[in-house]
This record gives sequence, structure tokens and C-alpha cells, in this order.
Amino acid sequence: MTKELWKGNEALAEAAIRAGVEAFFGYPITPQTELLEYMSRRMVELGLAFLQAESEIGAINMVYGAACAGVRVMTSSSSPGISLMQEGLSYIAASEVPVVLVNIMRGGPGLGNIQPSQGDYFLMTKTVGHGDFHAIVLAPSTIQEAVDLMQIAFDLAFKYRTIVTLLGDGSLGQMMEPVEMPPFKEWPEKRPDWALRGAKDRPPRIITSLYLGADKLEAVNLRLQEKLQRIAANEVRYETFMADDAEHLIVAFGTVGRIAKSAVRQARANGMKAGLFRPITLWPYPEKELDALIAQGRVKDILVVEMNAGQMLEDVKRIAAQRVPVHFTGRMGGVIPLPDDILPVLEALDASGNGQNGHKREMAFA
Amino acid sequence: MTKELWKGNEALAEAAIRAGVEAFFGYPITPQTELLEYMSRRMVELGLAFLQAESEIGAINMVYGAACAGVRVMTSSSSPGISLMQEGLSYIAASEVPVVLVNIMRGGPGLGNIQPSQGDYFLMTKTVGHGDFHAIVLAPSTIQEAVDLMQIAFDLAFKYRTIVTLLGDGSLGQMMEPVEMPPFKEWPEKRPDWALRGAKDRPPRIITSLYLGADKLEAVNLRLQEKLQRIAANEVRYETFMADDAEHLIVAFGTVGRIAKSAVRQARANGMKAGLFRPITLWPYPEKELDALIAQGRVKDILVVEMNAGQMLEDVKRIAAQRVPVHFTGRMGGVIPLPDDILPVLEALDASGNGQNGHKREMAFA
Amino acid sequence: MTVTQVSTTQAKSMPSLPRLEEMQVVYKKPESLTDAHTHYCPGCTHGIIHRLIAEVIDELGVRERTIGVAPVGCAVFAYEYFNVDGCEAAHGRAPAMATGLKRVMPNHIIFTYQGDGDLASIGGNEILHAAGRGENLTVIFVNNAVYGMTGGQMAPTTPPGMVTTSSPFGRDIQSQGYPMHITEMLAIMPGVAYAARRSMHSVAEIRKTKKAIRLAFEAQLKNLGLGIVEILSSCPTNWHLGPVESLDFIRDRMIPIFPLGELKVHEALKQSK
Amino acid sequence: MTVTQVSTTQAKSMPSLPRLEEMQVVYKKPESLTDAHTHYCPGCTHGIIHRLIAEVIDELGVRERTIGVAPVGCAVFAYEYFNVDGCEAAHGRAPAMATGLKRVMPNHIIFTYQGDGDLASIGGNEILHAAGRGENLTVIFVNNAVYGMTGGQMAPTTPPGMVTTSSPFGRDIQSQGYPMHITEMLAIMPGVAYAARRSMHSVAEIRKTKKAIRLAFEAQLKNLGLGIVEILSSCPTNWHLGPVESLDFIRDRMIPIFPLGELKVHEALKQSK
Amino acid sequence: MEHSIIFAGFGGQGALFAGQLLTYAAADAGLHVTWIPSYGPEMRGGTAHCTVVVGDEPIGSPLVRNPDMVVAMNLPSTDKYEPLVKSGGLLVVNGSLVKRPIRRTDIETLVVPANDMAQEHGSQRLANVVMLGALLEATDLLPLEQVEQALRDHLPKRHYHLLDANIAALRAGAEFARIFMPASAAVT
Amino acid sequence: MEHSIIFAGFGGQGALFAGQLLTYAAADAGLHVTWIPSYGPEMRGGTAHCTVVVGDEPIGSPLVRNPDMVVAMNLPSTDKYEPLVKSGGLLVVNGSLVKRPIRRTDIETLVVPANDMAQEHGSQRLANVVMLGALLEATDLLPLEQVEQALRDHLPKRHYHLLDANIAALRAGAEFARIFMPASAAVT
Amino acid sequence: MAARGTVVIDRDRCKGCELCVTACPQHVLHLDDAYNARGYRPVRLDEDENFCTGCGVCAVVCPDVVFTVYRMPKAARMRAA
Amino acid sequence: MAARGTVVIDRDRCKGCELCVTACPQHVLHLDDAYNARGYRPVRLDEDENFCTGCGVCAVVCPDVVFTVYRMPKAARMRAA
Ligand SMILES: Cc1ncc(C[n+]2csc(CCOP(=O)(O)OP(=O)(O)O)c2C)c(N)n1
Ligand SMILES: Cc1ncc(C[n+]2csc(CCOP(=O)(O)OP(=O)(O)O)c2C)c(N)n1
Ligand code: SF4
Ligand code: SF4
Ligand code: SF4
Ligand code: SF4
Ligand code: SF4
Ligand code: SF4
Ligand SMILES: [Mg+2]
Ligand SMILES: [Mg+2]
Repeated sequence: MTKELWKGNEALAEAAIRAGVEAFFGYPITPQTELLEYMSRRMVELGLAFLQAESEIGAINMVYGAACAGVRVMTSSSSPGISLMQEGLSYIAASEVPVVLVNIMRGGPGLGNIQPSQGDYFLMTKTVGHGDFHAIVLAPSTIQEAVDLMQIAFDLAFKYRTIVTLLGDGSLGQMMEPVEMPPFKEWPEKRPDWALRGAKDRPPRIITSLYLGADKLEAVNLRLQEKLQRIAANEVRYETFMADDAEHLIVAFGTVGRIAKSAVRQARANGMKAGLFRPITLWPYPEKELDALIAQGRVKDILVVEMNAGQMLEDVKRIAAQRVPVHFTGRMGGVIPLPDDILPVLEALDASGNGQNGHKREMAFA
Repeated sequence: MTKELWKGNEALAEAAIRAGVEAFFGYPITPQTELLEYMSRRMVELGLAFLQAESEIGAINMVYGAACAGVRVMTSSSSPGISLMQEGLSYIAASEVPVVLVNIMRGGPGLGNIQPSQGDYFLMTKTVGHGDFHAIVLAPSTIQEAVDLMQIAFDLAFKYRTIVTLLGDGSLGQMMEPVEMPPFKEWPEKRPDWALRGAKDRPPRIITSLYLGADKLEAVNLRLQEKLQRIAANEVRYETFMADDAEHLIVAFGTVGRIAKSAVRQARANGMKAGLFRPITLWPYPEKELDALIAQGRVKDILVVEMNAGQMLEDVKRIAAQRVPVHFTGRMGGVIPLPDDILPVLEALDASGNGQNGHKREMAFA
Repeated sequence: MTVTQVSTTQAKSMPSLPRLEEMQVVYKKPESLTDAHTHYCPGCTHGIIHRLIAEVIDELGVRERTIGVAPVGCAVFAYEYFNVDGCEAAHGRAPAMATGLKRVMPNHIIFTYQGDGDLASIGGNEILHAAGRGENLTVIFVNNAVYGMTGGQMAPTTPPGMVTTSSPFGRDIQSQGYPMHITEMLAIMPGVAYAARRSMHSVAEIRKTKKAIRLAFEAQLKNLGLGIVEILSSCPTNWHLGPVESLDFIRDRMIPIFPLGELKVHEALKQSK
Repeated sequence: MTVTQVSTTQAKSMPSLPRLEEMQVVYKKPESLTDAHTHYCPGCTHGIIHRLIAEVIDELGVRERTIGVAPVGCAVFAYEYFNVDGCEAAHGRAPAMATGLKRVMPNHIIFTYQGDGDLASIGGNEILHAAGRGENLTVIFVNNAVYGMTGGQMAPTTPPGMVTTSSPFGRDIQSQGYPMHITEMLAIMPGVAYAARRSMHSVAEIRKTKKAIRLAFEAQLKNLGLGIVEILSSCPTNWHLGPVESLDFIRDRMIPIFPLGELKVHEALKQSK
Repeated sequence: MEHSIIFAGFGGQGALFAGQLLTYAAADAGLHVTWIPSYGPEMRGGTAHCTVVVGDEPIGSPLVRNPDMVVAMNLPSTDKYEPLVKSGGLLVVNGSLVKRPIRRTDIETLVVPANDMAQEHGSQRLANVVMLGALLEATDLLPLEQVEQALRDHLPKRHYHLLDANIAALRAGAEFARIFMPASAAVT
Repeated sequence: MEHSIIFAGFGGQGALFAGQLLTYAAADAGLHVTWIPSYGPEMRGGTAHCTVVVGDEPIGSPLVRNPDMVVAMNLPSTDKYEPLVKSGGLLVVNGSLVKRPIRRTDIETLVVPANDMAQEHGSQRLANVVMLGALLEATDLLPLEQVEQALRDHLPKRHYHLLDANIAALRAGAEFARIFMPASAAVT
Repeated sequence: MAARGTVVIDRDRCKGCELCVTACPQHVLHLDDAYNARGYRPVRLDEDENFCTGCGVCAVVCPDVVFTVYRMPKAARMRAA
Repeated sequence: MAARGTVVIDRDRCKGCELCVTACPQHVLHLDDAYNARGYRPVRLDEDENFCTGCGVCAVVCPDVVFTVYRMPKAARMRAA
């Protein structure tokens, strides 16, 4: 085992280097900045393209440009910066160029603070801009997992010509953990056949998102939707932990996913049949998998735990479809929900024989 | 009846004037531009504050500034412009200043085109920026309704210190219909007690969205969530049409809502028991009301129709909770779904005795 | 190009005249333009500017490694008219997109084509910083005093007093501000290798414009920094003037506000002139 | 202010000296500052600039109708230090927010306080257009050559060669661009009534800065247009220098790039000087 | 009943105004009505069209794929809309500019030499009202008088001196249709 | 087992590095471990802290509300964390800078004159390793040697000439704890 | 004077804007009465008193790249003269 | 020479940055050895050979508004002299 201690932001940066990133454009923002800072040294050393842009809008549009050249390009930011990238991301999605985006979420809304948060679940999963599209959203819960997911991010981005997001929070970005860095990845020399590299010995290529005729734009959208369905069918990832015989199923992602694991361990130690369902892809959401788990009939109730006011909760409720009650507990504003926050809720559920149906969002803020 | 013919965009502008708007900041974008153009004449004539901003980012931040003065202020744009406003909207929501926003949606993603679309349902209802918040989203289906909803928009915005959105599409903005304009509204002279008007004879006031301590920001978020729950409890609006005894329930909003009404009429004429549930507030969504309708047991299946790839569909499925199958049909890219698109689907459902459960999104693109 | 009909003269051409085959072609459509018919309004000088750019690309022999970045504005379809690889930027962001392209393909020739709403209004920050960084890019900045595509609203470049669809009482400098001189502002930056303002209103100026465009491309070829040519261009449709009167409008109403000339010429470009 | 301890001298003050009560107060904390202790690092000259602004507001007697717009940057909490109404803009957007405030309260005095990352980088377009429109606003532009708040990254104003956390090999003008002279660029706009660059590195310059700030506010009081004062300010923490050496850094490394002086003074302000 | 009509022509031909006139008249008659133009950069293509939907119940879609009636004022419009008219519908064509035969046989066609007739009333610019008059006569959408009143009420002030000429042209169009419309064509 | 330790002090006191050292040592020992600093503009407040969580199973939260142990290198940190230490936990205080008594009675307290001891080893800057040594001795988190090895492996190159002084200071801290730690305090 | 050059007009590209008509130093360009496929009256070369010199001015001002311009080679011109 | 003025120091506002110490023309300001409540060594007025003139320079350079500056009125100064 050749593990080294890595800070999350820097591990993500180095992981991207290993994964073959060729260009980085970004703008400083806490708690993501070390990623950019690491790149400002490492990419320059390696002769790769690094540029601190004038703003997140500059950054995402530089990314858009570089992506049109068929190059492996990425950017990273945190919540307010991601808001500013929405228009650019929508153009990128519509133009079907591959891009990797890291969002190290912080407390919101507005300027908020720089503490960990999962307040951008909706923003990232439902749409990252106007119009009909989704980015693939990967939500690691450890630095190792972040590093590993970064290794497939560019593959996915190029395979589907889509945006792939790594969604973490301030604690993932700022913490250090032992990590095993993967070797450098090999990539083919050849650029994809849609890339803009100059109209030499071939007709000009165009990358655009403009289709004035409604029929044309509908056709583009149908193709996009078809692609999204393919992704949904093939790229779902999730983890379960002691879920097989669980009566109380926690659903949580990212940092909260790992904390929930501790809570499950403690709950089991206290004699409760708790388990965890942790989506790793937030889009596409592991719908079938969660559905199947519920369908088995052992789960008596679900507890969604998030570092927000209850966003993934809506998806879980949709999937649970009132077959089992779905409860929620969460913290906001940069407060991390700890096992201490989760266990009492589990205990209450266990004691109540989960009589009540539906969503007890009040619990969230007990 | 003193109806006049009004173009949607101009009607919205005049309606805002009648509702007492005091300041407008905006940026041209088709199919919304006439709203700004109308204001450029009318507001100047009335001695109100009008400014064409340098961009949508400029516009929303000017709106933010004016709102801090406790003034009735609005902006309008269309999809790509709304994407650019996300950061500003998140600041506004967190700062709890009242703002009215019009989005006349166009085909996306990216530059797309300028035809009607409902592709921003997620963008508008799930979040209009990073962090946990929702704007109130009003979705008129006729110009008259747009005018009427504009009359309550500022009331809601000030009552809850929140963002109120009027969500239309290119056809609403561009079409003309007979409209009855309301009289000018009276407003109290006094500015709200949080408004920044100069620290004369009182301590300074601050409007901010920054709360460095996680506990403080959590408290702010709890207050925000509590407010959102109050809104959800009190401000739901919807319309039903021949829904009482409907077996096939169409759920549609905005322009598609009115088209669906025609489809329902035709379906009834053809002997089918069709009906319509039309949410007017998209956030808060009329959950209880739709739930109750389904709970009555007469509805055999639901057909969601949208001018997008199926966004509201997710909410309807969550509420339906597999009690009845939820089907979908829609058009994209600026194509309006006509009764001709809807009727065959209804007929198929009627014929099939709606055996199949679940979502037949394929139908969307037949 | 399919020549659909030869001029009537050819038929009745006098015997004393050499036939077409005997003549030399002194002007033909440049290779760097496609055959597509443009969607521009009759007499709109966007078309002339396109042609000049294409001629320069031909002359420099860089067509096969040139990439054009189209704006959001009337020139939104520019990528269909240039016979080079092309893409479509978000409104105002062409300089950022071009930066992305150039940074990963430093030996390619990247140009942006932007209107005054696009470059001077929403895209002010992107051009400012591309210039500040001295990006090796060529920027063609088409100043027609209005937002053409969206129906003639006021632009940052609109002359004082001019009536537009969003300044119905004429642009009031007190409340709507002064015409902006972006090119002058950019010219003071060391990252800018070439900056000029030219016009479409006369044959002589069209010729000078072409020279300026050429220098703005040469600046890039020599890695000297950003080259920008602001071009006063007509918008007959939104000015509610005929194409010919529109040229007078440029001369009489725009040039007094936007004086023509070279604002910055890098030393290394002076030889080429 | 609670005076927690009087200087040790008071105790052993010589009989020939008048007692405190007999003396005149020649300097005390301005009314336009609150009692709050700032969160700035020791020796950071943000604090001096705050004080100067407050003194000017006091002297002009406009405290009760002044509204301050804080930036995103180290001065993010400025609203807690000024004893006036205040609000917090999004990063770079203070001029737009201030425009909104001013347009609906034209008789109020609105000022923005912005760092160089805030104003010159992300917020370039907002300041450009506020200036272009000649908004009656006062803009205090604190140039400390880095992004202070986020830990010392390169800013558009970073001197060439300077090592920062995002230019670990020193700012390379070839790839990272040249220091930007925003104030010079703004000064050429007719909407700008007053523009100056001053510095915090010496007593004399601090005094001149105050005069400049005063003129930038007077421009607003007289509705002459935008007043902007760029102030070279220290960031001991991110420069990794002591507070006193930081002043030398301003003098030796910044002023050669950013020359001090008045760049634009509206005629109507010249009397007041 | 609900009827959809598309008016189409070159930019300056007044197709949009003809549609608005019908819309005003319908609204004043207490009917439900919507009018929607083509919009956006198509302006630069030089053609313009609008869709009017009139009915006695609230209008569903303001846009239609297959209109009941089309008023085509030039060749491109005729080319574009001839195939789209609903079977059994009506196509009114400006015969002054459209010299080609109409191929559809499942629709009624009325060819009106609108420019020539308009010229007789003083200006080719009146071709749009000539066409509208013909449409009204060929259908029972609205009584002619209702549209005459709408002209009086809604003709822009700067054109008010042309009111009489407009009304005369409108009537001429109706007159023409009365004579030349195949009997079967009273679509509505 | 899972243990959480907070190291806190003024900016220059090396609390973050002390935490990292422990983290490296734990990782090298094959344990699960996380380290997370305070971050952001608090740097300007002049204080810094980090949280280390060590365990033999994957770590859940890298942050804790009530740490098992706190190493407080100055007064503000002592003020802030004394109330937060988990009941039964351990508070290691830098007695050189913190002169006030510790009020909590449900926790163990170890007061180490770290600056003074560090000075004896050549520099006050070694106070952090003195404190770490004391912590290690007072608990059975990790053997001292593991941390010594971590020092050898991870001391930044530019400080490498101080390696011996660091190791000596670490040992001195442990020695001090061996003598002065109340017997009951072998928390873990 | 006789023609020293000529132009070939791509009739369907022309939008009848008359920029060339105004600019041609020889006044040999006029709009046709007939319309082209796109509904414009395209330009026509009409040499009555004046003759095209192949100066290329029309090509310079034309926004729609309608012209191909031909000029008699010097030698041929001599011959013709 | 005797003191013609003095300063009152708000000790807890001071961050010990020494800008005033360096700037004071009379060199009468020094950092205290003790720490203030915020952990800084605050400045102290120390008049040995030199005396405060109430010139206000310290107040001009202080980023933390630590000083209130007093000066002897002219009359009093005359009296004292
Ligand atoms: C974000 C965004 N805002 C607004 C628009 C609408 N829009 C399209 S083109 C344009 C202005 C174009 O004007 P200009 O750049 O001057 O180009 P021109 O058409 O005059 O050549 C605007 C505002 C848009 N597409 N995207
Ligand atoms: C949209 C957005 N992007 C980035 C940030 C992170 N951020 C906060 S302050 C800052 C830079 C501040 O630098 P400057 O304006 O120079 O002020 P200083 O701290 O130096 O006084 C940045 C990039 C943010 N809060 N929001
Ligand atoms: S609208 Fe104006 S700029 Fe656009 S194509 Fe027409 S004339 Fe040219
Ligand atoms: S980081 Fe720099 S600018 Fe910010 S407060 Fe500290 S010294 Fe001042
Ligand atoms: S080439 Fe010269 S002379 Fe001949 S048509 Fe053109 S402009 Fe006229
Ligand atoms: S300039 Fe070109 S488009 Fe215009 S009339 Fe002449 S040939 Fe036709
Ligand atoms: S007032 Fe002048 S002399 Fe007195 S302490 Fe301050 S700087 Fe020194
Ligand atoms: S300048 Fe102010 S903060 Fe600095 S040492 Fe002097 S009194 Fe203290
Ligand atoms: Mg323009
Ligand atoms: Mg700065």
C-alpha cells in the first residue's frame, strides 16, 4: 500500500493530472482554491495549459473553447461560482463538448459562508443552466473515492460528450486523508472527429448550440435526451452498507454518506437494524436500485440525511412512492450533521415502530 | 367590459406599472425584449427609474441594490439571461429583499432559439441559484392571467420578502389577446423598516447574505425555510377544468395548460372523460390539491404535458406515488404541443384501459 | 459559387473587347468564404467585413489552421459563412472562448467577430482581460451603434440623442450614459499589439479596414499580443435608412464621435505596413 | 469607544503640562465609524482607508444619507465598521448594486469599497459601465496587488515577477498578462468626474488620499459623475512582509508600475480643491 | 367553433396588420381571439407572418400547425403555406405576385390580384386590406362592417388620412370574392 | 476505536503541523485517519486549529463537535475548547501562555510549559512538538516512535536541520507527561 | 472609351442594396427590373456611354460577394486600344 | 522641550503593527511588553527625551483608530512656555 496523505483539493488536482487533464481554467474561491493553486504549479511544470481567469464566467467559457478543440479540460469552483457558470454550462451541454467540473460546495444561499454544505444538490442534479439537460454528477465521500472517480470523469465526458461534475463539499476539499494515487493514464494521440483543429483536408467543422428552426432544435433535444437515457441506463453508481437486512435505511451522499456509515455502525452496536444506501451518481440517480431495495419489503422506513434543507429527499420520496415513510434530518449553513444528530432520529423511528407516514421535515431542525 | 388587445410582453409591462413598480433594470433578449422596450418609454414618461443595464448580471445586481432601498423593482429576461442571474438571485433570496422577475422562456439549452419553451421548469422551481431556497413561481396561461398575477406579485414579494417570478414562454410574450387592465394600485408611502434609506435618527441597517459562523448561517437558513413553509401553506394556486369526474387527468401549466384545455374539450366531445389540473404556482406546487384529486379514486391515469423533456413530470410522479400511472408527452426546441399531439395519447390511454404503470417518456417524442 | 447568370454585357460585348477567357480575374470570392448566402439585410456592411476577413485569411495562407468564434448578435451565423472551423460563443464571451482555444492550440489562428452589444456591453470584462493578458488573438469589433439582432436597442456605442427602440426619446447621456470608446481604452494596455478604428462608409476606408484587419492577424502570427479592429458598420434596418444613406450616417453621425485611425501599432508590425 | 487605558504618560505627566481637560482634541475617531474592532490583519492599510472615508463623510455632513456597498474581499465586513447603512454586493458587482440604490434614491450618497480582485478582475464590466453611464457614485478601489481574502492569489494588479499562491513561479507576463491600469482606462470616459491614484505608504500620501476621497465624494454631491480613487494598499499577510516593510513594497514595487496622481478632475471640482 | 388564419407576406406588405385588424374586430365582436406574429431575427429574412385564432370559447394554442385559412401575399408565403392549409381549408393568394398555379385540390383557393386592385385604390400598400376583404367575404368569420369599424378604431393615427382608401380597398376585396369565389368555399 | 483530537493555537505556533504529524504517523501505522484545518478568512483572526480523527475503521466525520482531546496552545484556544472537550476527555494546555486555572472537573487536564521547554531546546517554535509529545504520552494513541519516524519522513526540507531538536522536544514533552500526568489520564 | 474590364454577377446572391450602383465610378451598374429567386432586384451591368474598367470598386463595396471582376491584361489592352 | 500635546491610546484596539511607532516624528511610541485582550502587544506613549507634540501623525497612519490626539491650545502653550 503506497498511501500518502493528501488534502482533498490537491488530491483532486493531482488525480486530474493523472487522469490526463490538458487544460485548466479557474478562479479562486474558498473552499476550493487549493485545487487551482496546485494546478498553477503542477500544470506549468508539466507544460500544460493553466490560466487563472478573470472570473468564473471567463473560466467556463475558456473551458468551452478548449473543449471545442477536443482537449481534456476542467475547471473547479464553489457554489456562487457555479451559479455564475450556468449559462456557459448550458452552452457546453447543448454543444456536446466534454468538460469536467468540480464543485466544492459551501454554505449558502448568497455569499453565505465557506463551511461545508450540500445546498447545491438541486442546482447540480436537476439542471446546471437553462434548458433540458443534466450533467453526470459524481459525489465522492472520501478523498480516495474522489481520486478514483476523477479517473473515470474524462472517460465519461468523452464517451458521452457531456459535462461530468465532481460534487464535494468544503470538508472534502479541506481535509487530508491517506490516498493511493493512480498511475498516469494513457490517452490516444488522435483528437475526436468533431474537434475544431483547423479545416485542413476536410470541410470546416462547426460547434454551436444555435438552431433557429424549432424542428431542428427539437431534433437536437431528442438526441440529447436519448443520450441522457443511455447514460441513465449505464452509468449509475451507488454503495450499500449493511442494507441487506436493514429496517431503517439511511439515504445520504458525499460527506454525509460517510458520516452516516459511522451512525449505522453505532446503531447496529445499539441493536438497531440500520443500513445505508449511498448514491454515488446523483445524476443519474440509482432509482431502480433504491426501488428494488424498498421492494424487497424489509425496509420499514427511510431516513434521508443531507447537509441542506432536504433536496435529495424529493427524489427519494418520488422513488419510495409512499411505500415506506420517508423521514429527513439535516443541518445547514455549514454545520455538518454528526452521528449524534442522526442516532436519536433513528432511535425515535425504532421506538415509534415507524407509525407515521410521510415526511417529518421538522426533525431536520430539532 | 373594457378589453383591449395587448401583446403579452407589453401587457406584463403595463400590468407592472399598474401594480406600482418603481424601478426596472433589464437587458434585451428575444422573446422578452418588448417588455423592456415598453418600459423604456412608459417609465421615463412617469418619472420612474428605468435603466438598460450592461448585461443580465448588471441588471440583477441593480435590482438587488434598488430592492435594498425598499422599492418595488423588477427585471425581465429569457432563459440564457436567467442563467446569468443565478448568483444575484441567490444573494437576493438570502438577503430577503423583495424582487419581481419575469422569465419569458425560449428554446434551449445553450443559445437554442427564440421559440416558446418550458425548459426552465427545474431552473425556476427547484432553485434559482446555489443554496437552499425557492422563489415563488407564478405560471400564467393567458395574458389576462399574467396581468392579474402581476397585480399580486409585488404584494407577495413584500409580504414574504422574497423573489416572485412570473414564468411565461415566448408565445405568451409575443401573442396578443384581449385584456382588461386593472386600475393603478395604491401603496403606502412608508418604506419597510428594513430598507436602507440612510441612518438618520436610528442605528445603521445592514443587508447582507454573509454569516461566517456556521451556527449563524444555519439560523438564517432555518428562518428562510420556515418562511418557505409558510408560503407553501398559504400561497398555492391552481385551476381545475372538468377534473371532478375525470378518468384521464392532464397536468399542464402555462401555455400548455390552455392548449390542454382545448384538448380536454375535444376529448370530452369524443366521449372521453378527460380533465385538467393546471398548477398556477409552480413553487409552491399544489401538492395537496393534486394528491386529493388522485385520492378520490376516479382518476385512472395522469398525462403530464410539457414544452420540455418532462420536468414537472418528476413532481407529479412524486405526488402520484404510483397510485395511478403517470404518462408524459411533450415537445421541445420551440415546438408547441398542440391538441393534435395530446389527443392521440389520450385515446391510446383510453383504449388501453391504462394497464401499464409508470412513465412512458417515449411517447413524448412520437 | 454557381454563377447563375452572366451580366447582360457579355452578350452584346463589342468585338473590340477581349472575351472573358482572355481577361484576368482581378477579383473573385475568397476561398475562406463558403458559398452560403448570408442572412444579413440588404446593404448591411457586416457582409463586407466578412469578405475582408476572408481575403486576409487567404492572403496569409492560414485558412487551414484558423478557427473563428462567432458572437451572439446579427453575426451569429458567421460560422456558416467562413470556410474555416468555427464555433458559437455565449453572448459577449467570445474572447474567453477564443482564449481557451488559443491556449490549447497556440499555433492556430483564432479570431473573434463581435458586435458592439456583444463586445462593449455584456462582454466588456472578457475583452478587457483578454487584452490585459495580451492573448494572441484577433478581434473584429463591429460597431453599428445598436443591438441589431434584437431589434435595434441602444448600445453602449449609440450616439447621444439617437432614437432606438430602448431610447425612444433619444439617448439621454444624463441617464443613459456616454458612447463608449472601448478601443481607446484597450489601446493603452501593453498586451494590445494592434488597435485601430476603421469604417465601412467609403471605398477608401474599406481598403484601409482590410489593411487593419491584416495587421491584427499579423500581430497574432507574430505572437505580439491582441489585435483589435473596431469597424464602424451600418445597420440600415434598425437605423431606418437606406443602405446608401446609412453610409452617410456613419460618416456624419458616428465618425465625429468615433474618430478613425490607428490607436496602437506594435513596433514589430511597423515593418509589415 | 471605550478608552480602556490612558497612556502611561498621563500618570507621570509633568507639572508644566496642562491636564487632558485643558487640551483640545485635535483627532478623535470619526462618527462615521462604529466602535467595532476590525478583522483586518495587523498593519493592513484597509483600516486607514476606512478611517479616511469616515472622516470625509463626517466633514461633508452626509452620514445620515450615505449608504456603503461592501465588496467580496477582505473588506467584506466593511458594513460593520462604517456607521452608515450598508449592504453586501456579490463579488465584483458593487457598482451595479450601487447603481440600483442611486437610481431610486438620487439624493443619497452611495459609495462602493472594492478590492482589486473585486473591481479589476471579476467586476471589470460593472465598473466600466457605471463609469460609462457617469453614475453619480463614489468608488474606493483598494489595490493591494493580490486577492487578500482567499489567501494571496495573483490579481490583475500583481506586479510582474511577483510570487503569489497562484503564480508560484512569479507572475509571468507572457502567460499571465500585464498589470492592469483600470483607473487610467476609466479616466478617459466622459462619465468619470474624478479619478486619482493615491497610496497608503506615507503620511503625506495618506493625507493626499483623503483629499482625493473628498473630491470623489464631492463629485457625487455635485452630480458630476463617477468619482474613483484607486489606493495602493498593503497586504502584509499575503506579501509575507511586516507592516512597515509592506509600505516599502508599495513604494518600491507598486508605485513604479502604478504612478500616483490625479488622472481626471472635473472643472467644477477644481474650485473645491 | 375555432378558426385559425395565417397571414403571410414580405416585410412591408402589411400581413401583420391585416391579422391585427381581424383580431381587433373579433375582440370587439366579443369573440375569443389570439394573434401571434413570427418574431425574432426572421425579420431579416424579409418575410413576416402572423397567426390569428378566433373562437367562441377560450383559445387554446395561439399557434397552429395546419391553419384553416391562409392569406399568402407573396410567392415564398404561398410556397410555404400551401402544403400546410388544413384539408378542406382556404388559401387566399395574391395573384398580382404569385403567378404559379396552386396544386392542392383538397382545399379551396381564391386568387386575388391584390396589388393591382390596391393600386386602383391609390397604393399597393392597400393590398393587405384587399386580401382581408376577400377572406371575410369568402368565409363567415366576421361581418365586413365589424372590420370596417376596427379600421376606424385602430388604424394608426399617422395613417388616418388613408382610412377611406382602406375601407374602399377592403370592400373591393370582398366584392371580388363575392364574384370569383367558388360557391363551395364558404369555409368556416 | 475512533479518537478525535483538536490542535489549536495562534497562527505561527504550528498547531496545524502538530496535527499533521500525528496524522502522518497514524496513516503510516495503517490506521484510518483524517485531518482538517480551520480555513478561510479566519486566518486573519490570527488563530488556527485542526481536527484529527484516528480510528481502526473508516472515519465518518472529519469534524467533531466534542473532541476527545484538545491541545490548546494559547489562551483563546483554551477559552474556546475547554467547554467542548468530551466529558472524560483530555485537555492539554500550554502553561507557558495560559495562566488561568482550568475549570472543568469532568475532564483530565495536563498543563505543559511548552514554550519554556521548547526554548530549552533552542526555539519557542518547538512548543507544538512538545505538546504533541505530551499528548502521546498521556494517551495510547500511537507509540512515540511512530511520530518520531513521521518527523523524519515529513518534516519540510527547509526545516530539516531542526530534525534533532524536534525529536528532542517531542521526547521532552513525553517525558514531562510521564512525570506530571495524573494516573487516571490515560484516556483513549 | 471601350471597356477594359468586366464583371460577372452572381445574380442570386445580390440583394439589390445599390451600394455598388452608387460606388461604381463608371456608373455602369443598375438594378434590374426583374426579381431574383430571393425576391430582390439584382444588379445588372449596363454599358451604354461608359464602360466597365474592371476597377473592382463594386467588388470592394458589395456586402454579398456578388462580383467576379475581370480586367484586360496590359498586353491585350494595348492590342485593343 | 516639553510636551505640547498627548495621545490617548485605546489599548484593546491596537494590533501592535508598529506603523505609528515608525511614523511618530518624536519617537515617543513603543510597543508595550504586555499583551492586550486580543493577544497583541499594544502601543504605549513613552516620553523620555522627546515629547508628544500632538502632531497627529500617529493617528494618520494607524489602521485601527487607536489614538485620540490632544494638543495644547495656543494660549495654554504660551503660558506653559
Ligand atoms: C445572455 C444573453 N443576453 C441577451 C441575448 C439577446 N441578444 C442577442 S444578440 C444581442 C445584441 C446584439 O447586438 P450586437 O452585439 O451589437 O450585434 P449586432 O446584432 O448589432 O451585429 C442580444 C442582446 C442573448 N442571446 N444572450
Ligand atoms: C463569485 C465569487 N467568486 C469568487 C469568490 C471568492 N473570493 C472572495 S474574495 C476574492 C478576492 C478578493 O480580492 P480583492 O478584491 O483584491 O480584495 P482583497 O481581499 O485583496 O482586499 C475572491 C476571489 C467569491 N466569493 N465569489
Ligand atoms: S439588423 Fe442591422 S446589423 Fe443586423 S443584418 Fe440587418 S442591417 Fe445588418
Ligand atoms: S489578508 Fe491582506 S488585505 Fe486582507 S486583511 Fe490581511 S493584510 Fe489586509
Ligand atoms: S469593376 Fe469598376 S467599373 Fe466595372 S462595374 Fe465594378 S465598379 Fe464599375
Ligand atoms: S452591392 Fe452587391 S448586393 Fe448590393 S446591389 Fe450591388 S451587387 Fe447587389
Ligand atoms: S501625536 Fe505626533 S508626537 Fe504625539 S505620539 Fe502621535 S505622532 Fe508622536
Ligand atoms: S498603528 Fe495603531 S494598531 Fe498599529 S501599533 Fe500603532 S496604535 Fe497599534
Ligand atoms: Mg451592434
Ligand atoms: Mg486585493
